[in-house]
Amino acid sequence: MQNTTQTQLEFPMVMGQPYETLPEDLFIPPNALELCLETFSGPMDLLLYLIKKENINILELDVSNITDQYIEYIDLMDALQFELAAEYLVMAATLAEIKSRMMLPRDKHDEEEEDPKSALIKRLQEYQRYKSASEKMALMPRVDRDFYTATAALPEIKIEKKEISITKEELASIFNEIKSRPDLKLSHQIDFEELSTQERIQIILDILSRRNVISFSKTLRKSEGRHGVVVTFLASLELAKDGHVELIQNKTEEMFLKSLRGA
Amino acid sequence: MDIKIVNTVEALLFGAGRPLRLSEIRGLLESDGLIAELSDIKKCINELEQRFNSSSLEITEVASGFRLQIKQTYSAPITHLWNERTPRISKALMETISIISYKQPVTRGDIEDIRGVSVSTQSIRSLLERNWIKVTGFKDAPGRPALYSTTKEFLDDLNLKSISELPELPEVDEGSNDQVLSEVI
Amino acid sequence: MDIKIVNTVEALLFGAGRPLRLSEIRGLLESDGLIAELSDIKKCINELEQRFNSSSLEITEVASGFRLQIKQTYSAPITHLWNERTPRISKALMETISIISYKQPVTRGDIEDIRGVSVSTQSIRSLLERNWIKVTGFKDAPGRPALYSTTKEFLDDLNLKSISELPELPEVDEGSNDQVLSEVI
Repeated sequence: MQNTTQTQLEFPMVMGQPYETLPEDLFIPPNALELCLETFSGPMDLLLYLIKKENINILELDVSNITDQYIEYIDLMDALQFELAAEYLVMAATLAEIKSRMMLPRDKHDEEEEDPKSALIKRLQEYQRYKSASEKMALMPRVDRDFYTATAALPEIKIEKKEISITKEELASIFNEIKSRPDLKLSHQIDFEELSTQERIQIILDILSRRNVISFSKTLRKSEGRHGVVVTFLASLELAKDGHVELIQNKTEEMFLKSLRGA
Repeated sequence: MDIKIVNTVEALLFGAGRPLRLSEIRGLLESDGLIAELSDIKKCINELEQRFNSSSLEITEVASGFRLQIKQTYSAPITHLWNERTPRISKALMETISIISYKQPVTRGDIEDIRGVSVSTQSIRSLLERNWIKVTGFKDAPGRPALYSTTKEFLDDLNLKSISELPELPEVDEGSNDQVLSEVI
Repeated sequence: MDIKIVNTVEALLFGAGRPLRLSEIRGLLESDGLIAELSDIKKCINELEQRFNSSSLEITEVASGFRLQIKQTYSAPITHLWNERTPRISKALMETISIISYKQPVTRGDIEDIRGVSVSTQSIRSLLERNWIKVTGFKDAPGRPALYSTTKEFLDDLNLKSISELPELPEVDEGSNDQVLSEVI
């Protein structure tokens, strides 16, 4: 009984139901795309899955075969307009490079530089160590899941209130801030509007013509979701590259855009 | 009474973090395959009362059920414990209290949904202890999660006569961010 | 041991809502006019362990001190009470926290190098808020990225006393160690 709770909690939820198994093969029905995203924690994880499926040792990695499978997989996701993390594409490029190298006759000089295939194998091995450590860690007894602490209600006690003061304005602004956080967990919108980076650059410049500094979160709309964040971020980078703005990050991880025009 | 049932009742009272009704306890036992009448559970509670007799705890019955409570005799050192705590109000605590203020009554799950990250037992407890929030009911959902609302004391501390004096929020969810953008679009 | 001291220690453990160190307990007893050596407090804890022997409770020592816990045998029915807030931790988050555990202190970039994928602000924030990690410094590199380490609370939540109690990090590819890389390349 303990165990079922445990596994249920660890597996991704799709439409409220836990998925407990990995997809059977490469071809995943469109409605399970969300599952893929959660099933694989990244391209390394996907690659390890493909290797395991072939039942081979990492060291005997047949790059040519794996590359085809991997790219097939990526194409499928692409065809379904699945917003792929750039890292998946980088991995596809790496695999393709290794594959093409293998087809070329080997040159003695090449052995001097690091072989991309052995570099990839090393990375995969390193990743696998932490992946299996994390699987073990996920099964370790955890508070509020496998065991609970015991507490009793306090007797009547007097709490001195030397400390906290908070104003109603602070309450309102904190609440507003929470509500306007873009939902980064929102997976993908089916019919999103085209957002142009060029246009966004213009908008940011307009804002900065009136004020010197603006926080990153204020240059985007909540409703634009992840896509809006990406477009605005690209726009900020462009502006920084061209020397229009300086990007500043404070401790809370919020980024600010500071105009360099007036400086 | 069967020691296993007595101990399970005890575990429930220590683990619930809120008072439990006899009928709730019966349901929870049942889900664990233990069958007991309400009168049996009452007997368990009596047995536990015996068990705690010479300890620092007692079982009290309050409006929403039975709970384990620390005897009043031991209040002094506990007062020190709770007053010693560093008086820093964390960002997480601020967010939690602002959500409760505007959305009350809410469950812990509701707060987590809005914040997008989990809310620690410690923050809820700390707000309860300083009497800024109280349990005003239970949601009719699995586990009967507690519904939290702000207290009169919270209003006093903020110098408000009623919760309606809190600043109004923009109608639509899209908060102040859009206003900046709309200026230029 | 004096029953009053034993019971006060018990009351503190039940009322703290977090683990307590022997030295903290000593200070709290003292503020209440009770003088006890650390060794006496340890004796109290042993006595309480005896007291709980046939009950549903146990005292455990974790990274930040001693705390009262419900024996795992009696935990199942409590799960039903709490199922509203499922403390689900995604695979990605689990990978991130295990990299931090074994390689600390690390920057976000270090984690990304191993995982081969970018680590979201959301997941770092969620670990920070859970108090599982904290910033322990800044790396002397462009952008002075924050260095993250695990906290005592993380160990507490996994019922551990120290980070060395984590299972050892698996060696590279347990399967066929003797195979030389060059053979296959």
